[in-house]
Amino acid sequence: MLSTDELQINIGPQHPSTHGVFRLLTRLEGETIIELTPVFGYLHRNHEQLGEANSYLQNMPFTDRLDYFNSMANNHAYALAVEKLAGIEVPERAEYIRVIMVELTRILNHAGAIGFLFNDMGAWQTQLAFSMREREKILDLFEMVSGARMMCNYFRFGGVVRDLPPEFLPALQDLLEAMPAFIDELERLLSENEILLARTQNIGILPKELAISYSVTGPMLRASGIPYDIRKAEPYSIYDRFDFDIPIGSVGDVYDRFLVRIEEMRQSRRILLQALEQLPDATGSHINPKARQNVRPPVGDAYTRIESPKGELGFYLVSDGSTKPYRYKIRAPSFINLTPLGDLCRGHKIADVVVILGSIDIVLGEVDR
Amino acid sequence: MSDDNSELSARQRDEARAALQRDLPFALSPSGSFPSPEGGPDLLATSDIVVEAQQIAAVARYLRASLNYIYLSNITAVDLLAHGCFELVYHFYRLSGGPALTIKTRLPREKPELPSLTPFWPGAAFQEREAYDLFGIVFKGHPDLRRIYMWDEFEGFPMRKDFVRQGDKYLSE
Amino acid sequence: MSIQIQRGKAITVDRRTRKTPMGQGLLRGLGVIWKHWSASFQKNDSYKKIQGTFTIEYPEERRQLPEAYRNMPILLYDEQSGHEFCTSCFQCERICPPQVIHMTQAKDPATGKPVPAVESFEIEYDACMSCGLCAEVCPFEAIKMDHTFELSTHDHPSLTVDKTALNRPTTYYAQIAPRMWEEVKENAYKKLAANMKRRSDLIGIAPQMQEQLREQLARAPQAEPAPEAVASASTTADDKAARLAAIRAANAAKRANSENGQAAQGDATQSADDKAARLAAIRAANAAKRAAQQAQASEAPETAPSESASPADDKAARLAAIRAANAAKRAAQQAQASEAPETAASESTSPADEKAARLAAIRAANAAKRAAAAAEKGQEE
Amino acid sequence: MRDLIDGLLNTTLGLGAPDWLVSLISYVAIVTIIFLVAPFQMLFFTMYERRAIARMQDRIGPNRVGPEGAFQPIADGVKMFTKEDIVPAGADRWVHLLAPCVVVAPTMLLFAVVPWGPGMVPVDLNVGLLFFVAISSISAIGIMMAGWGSNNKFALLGAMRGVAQMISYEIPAVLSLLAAVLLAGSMSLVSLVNLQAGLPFVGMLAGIDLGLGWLIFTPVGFVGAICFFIAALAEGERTPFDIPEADSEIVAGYMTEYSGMKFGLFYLAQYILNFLLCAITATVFLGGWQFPGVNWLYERAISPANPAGNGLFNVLAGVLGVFAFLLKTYLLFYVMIWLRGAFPRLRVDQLMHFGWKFLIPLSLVNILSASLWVACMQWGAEQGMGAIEGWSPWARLALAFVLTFAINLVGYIALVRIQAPTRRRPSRLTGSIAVP
Repeated sequence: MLSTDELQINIGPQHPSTHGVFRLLTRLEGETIIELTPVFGYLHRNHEQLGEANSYLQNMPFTDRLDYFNSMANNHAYALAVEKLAGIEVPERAEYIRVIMVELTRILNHAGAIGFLFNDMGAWQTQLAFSMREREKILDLFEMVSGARMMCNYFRFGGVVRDLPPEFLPALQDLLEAMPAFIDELERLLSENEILLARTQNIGILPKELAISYSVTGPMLRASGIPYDIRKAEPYSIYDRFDFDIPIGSVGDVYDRFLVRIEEMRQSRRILLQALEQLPDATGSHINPKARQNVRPPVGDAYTRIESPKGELGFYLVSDGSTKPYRYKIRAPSFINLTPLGDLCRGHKIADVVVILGSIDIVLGEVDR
Repeated sequence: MSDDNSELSARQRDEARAALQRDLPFALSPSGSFPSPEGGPDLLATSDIVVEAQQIAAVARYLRASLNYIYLSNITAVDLLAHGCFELVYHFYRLSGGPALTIKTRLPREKPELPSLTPFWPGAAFQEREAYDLFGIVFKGHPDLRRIYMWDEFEGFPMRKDFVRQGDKYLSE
Repeated sequence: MSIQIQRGKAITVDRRTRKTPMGQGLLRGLGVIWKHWSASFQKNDSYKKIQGTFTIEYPEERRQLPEAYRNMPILLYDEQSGHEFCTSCFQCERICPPQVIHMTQAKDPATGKPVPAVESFEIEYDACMSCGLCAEVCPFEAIKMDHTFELSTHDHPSLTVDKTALNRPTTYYAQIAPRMWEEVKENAYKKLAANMKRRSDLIGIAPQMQEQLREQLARAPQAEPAPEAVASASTTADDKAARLAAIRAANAAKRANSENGQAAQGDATQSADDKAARLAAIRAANAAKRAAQQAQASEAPETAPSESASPADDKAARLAAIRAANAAKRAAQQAQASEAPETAASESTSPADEKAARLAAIRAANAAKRAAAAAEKGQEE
Repeated sequence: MRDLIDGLLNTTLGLGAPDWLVSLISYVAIVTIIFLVAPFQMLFFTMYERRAIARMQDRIGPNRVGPEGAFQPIADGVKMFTKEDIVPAGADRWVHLLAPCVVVAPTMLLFAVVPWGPGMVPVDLNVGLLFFVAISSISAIGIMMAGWGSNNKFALLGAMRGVAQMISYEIPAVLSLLAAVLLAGSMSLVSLVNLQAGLPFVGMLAGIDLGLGWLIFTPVGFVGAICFFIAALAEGERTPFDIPEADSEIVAGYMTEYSGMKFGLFYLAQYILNFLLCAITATVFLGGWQFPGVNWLYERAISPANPAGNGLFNVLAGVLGVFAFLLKTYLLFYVMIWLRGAFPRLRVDQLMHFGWKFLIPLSLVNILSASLWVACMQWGAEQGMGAIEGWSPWARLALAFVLTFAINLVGYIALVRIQAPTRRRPSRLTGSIAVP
């Protein structure tokens, strides 16, 4: 009998597929994971304390840096929180513009997540390149309205920075026209690929009960078979005006998470088409509330959450009546979705760890805050 | 839209308060009382349910078992320095939808200890570690209560309002 | 237990487990890649296409940037009048999340009261996060976001940009963002017109335009040597701060001179007797003499930069500062008053770095101005 | 080559050079040419791969250094040479140094048996294939040395994976080559190439030599080619089998701790090995230099069979032959790039699973087909095939074709069915949401 020994490996903090500066402390038996502990905080900048030192509006550009893939969604959650705290109404057109932006964000995030998932799996960046192409188109649109591709800083309390430029809507129409072809192609390229099936099916299964008790949210929760989408469960903004379905998985493995994301992109496109149809005229609406630069909400607290592409993104604000938040807490979806990682990986191979991590879809800007 | 929501959440809150009053009356009467400073804003005033800190695990499990709030979404610690206490805010949800049930609990700043929810909701593990790391709140029964963001040798709890920040010396000049 | 979904349903995604994997999925994947490969010899230039090369070969080809694009903040000035839109209301400095905007308000040298114009304006480009809040809050449309993004440099300190480098004419902004400028143009000019009334002399004029304006002034017939000196000096070296100080000193002298003359005239008309008239004449003569001396003294700082035409800019600046201070001291001696120049002088010896030296130069110039004002006052008494 | 020089020196110039001198001159020339050609192939392949995969990803690829980026590999080479050579603390210095050499040397040796064109074989070993298979597996030692000597856990994991993979995939590679060897009755690469003259499907039967009688057109050769190519992907550490250097999992595998020219040597070895694997696939299954016209030209050239030929035809046949050979090789490498562009990587246990449970049985089925092919085509009554003794060659060919095709197809389908994952669902997920 050979005597064998466990191997302890630090995957990260400098590693190609940890999606940032992130460390997985693993104990291996051969290539099989016995124990895995995520270690993070390398990107910690105490964002919440920074938020307490800034005025309400000054925090808006900082929320872009949380989940830098979806700055629009972060802006939305934060704007909703401050609006709830200060009791600010949002004009109708601005609400539609917000929904358009956030749904575009969802498409680009899911495209990116799928691309990176396959990059982690060793597909030599092809899927990623296709995803990035679509993402660049969406970023072009963001740049058109907000002036920046990633750090959009577009939402304001009670509206958005500026109205859509005239060239925006035709471009969006073109984009949505090409979208089904892109999604179908991605699916054709991937979803029946035998290698992919072998790599993703029955890997990292998260059962329903565990998904709930682990507080995971977003596509990960839905892939486990729970049709919980905040847009339906507690409709915010104007999401009660759109028809769309909630894709759910049946097994809760990596493959389901991937399929749920693909389907969510289709549903987002549906929402976008409806929003474009319903979008009210620009006339008479004042969507840039310049007067509200200095928000001074009454004493109290507010918690709002949105279905960000990665899951439930919540902002909990406590106001002491000054121009700065007294407490500024972010419920970051990637952070909490990371909790079950150790359990999901146990018993799998090293190669599966990166795939499971990719399927959780984390952004370290949000995890470490 | 938002009116509907606030009405719904008020109704949920009242129901939960009534149920807790009936089944866990001892949890609803917080033991310590914290003074409000004169002049400053009263951050303690709230319409949410405030429970006794040491009973939080019992309350949470009761909510899950009897009232169907099975989804623990968010744990927030707030440092109410002027009142001399920490406030912990828990947001619970039902899977059938609807707004959050907010449960608040307060701890003395001198000895911030309360039971952990991690044994019942493993998803609370990181959030409690975060509160421990940044506020120094000790969750009894947490299986792995270590610092999560700051390095292990770090001294102090940076999110406390009385934490001396590195930049403060420049601000005072 | 399960959620009631309004306007939609929960759909279970299709895992496609019916088929036996026999390699057909692999072949389909290869087919997709082949399609992309064969289409890649065309350009993908439309949002409707999902195939074709979409690379933009950057230095040669450039994307058309949208109007709203924001990179770094710039300041606008009007090309016709040379006036800057900025009134130093400090809105941008207050809102700036990383706190990289620093400005001081201009003061009227005669009265010492603040003027709606900006004296110095600095932005630390290296720490700017391009959020665009400054441009958004500016009530005077003075600060806008630039489209230039090639800012990388080997010289880190050069990313702290001062007003001269920040200033752009309105035509530039109208060119990069025509529609956005059209929207705010009217409002901006209306406010500028109101502010221009409260600015005197060269205050609030963009440094770029000051030279032009000064040349115009120089072409006008002038008895004083000061403006000519200024005009000649302006063509020489590049130490703007020292030059600016010199200009200000010269202007102050000019102003003092002319005002003295008026006062003398007034005195003369009001005086009842010959004696008083004679006295007034003597005073006017003295004032003129002093002004001339001041003007000569103020030439000194201009020579400084041209003398030290070496790369050691800060040295030149410091020298200029000291000279300006000396000039101020001399002026003060004549006016027999004011501790201000002394403090200026003592300050001007201490500064260690370039910025401080420049600041000292400005202060010295201000002191000179004050001295002139004091002299004037003394005469009136 | 030796024939050519012999002819040139002794026949054309009439110098009467002794045998050893001819050999010496010819081998020195051969080695010089190979050492000039091999790195060039590597440079070309890196560029080729980057440009082709960029096209697949809707990009352009490196096009800045030189015309259309032609000098990019040279720039990369310069970078490699000028980088600092880092040996990690605690590494076994000598093993760390020797590993890249041990990996590169056998790949260079493999050039000895590659037939570039008619009469352009460095050494026509009668066990050429055996030589190739034997030498190519030596580099596994180098990989293990690199992994062990680096004092890095990722490197060690990578080396373990690499060695396991190389050893496992030797077997299907050899077995699928064996099918070709059965058909040819020889292990010499030249005789394998010569076998593949003639027409598609029928080889030399019709008596017309188009140089298209490639083995891949027969069912045996087709399955053999696929099996060998898959095994070659694994040997050459190409996607989907780039597991030893899986960058998203174990950083760079056994190359993690290498920098500068040591890394460059690994890189060189890998691309040269890829070239050679493509070349061998092309030689064994795609007819090597066989191409319409090559044989016609070579018949008129100086060769052992025809010492009085014309040297000009040597050149023409050589050019056309080398062109055909390289074309096939590059097309095969394009397939490698194509696969790399399309597929994710397998997991290490799936790799073993695939190799041992699918590829080896399939090659065994193929060997059965190959022996039946030989039986149908060549055996007579004394070997027990009296039933088809009197048939025309065409009928025998048809029988062999149908028989082997059926066997291979049935074998493939049966294996796929057996391997298919069971469609069982984890039962614990199907219940209603229980409150934990």
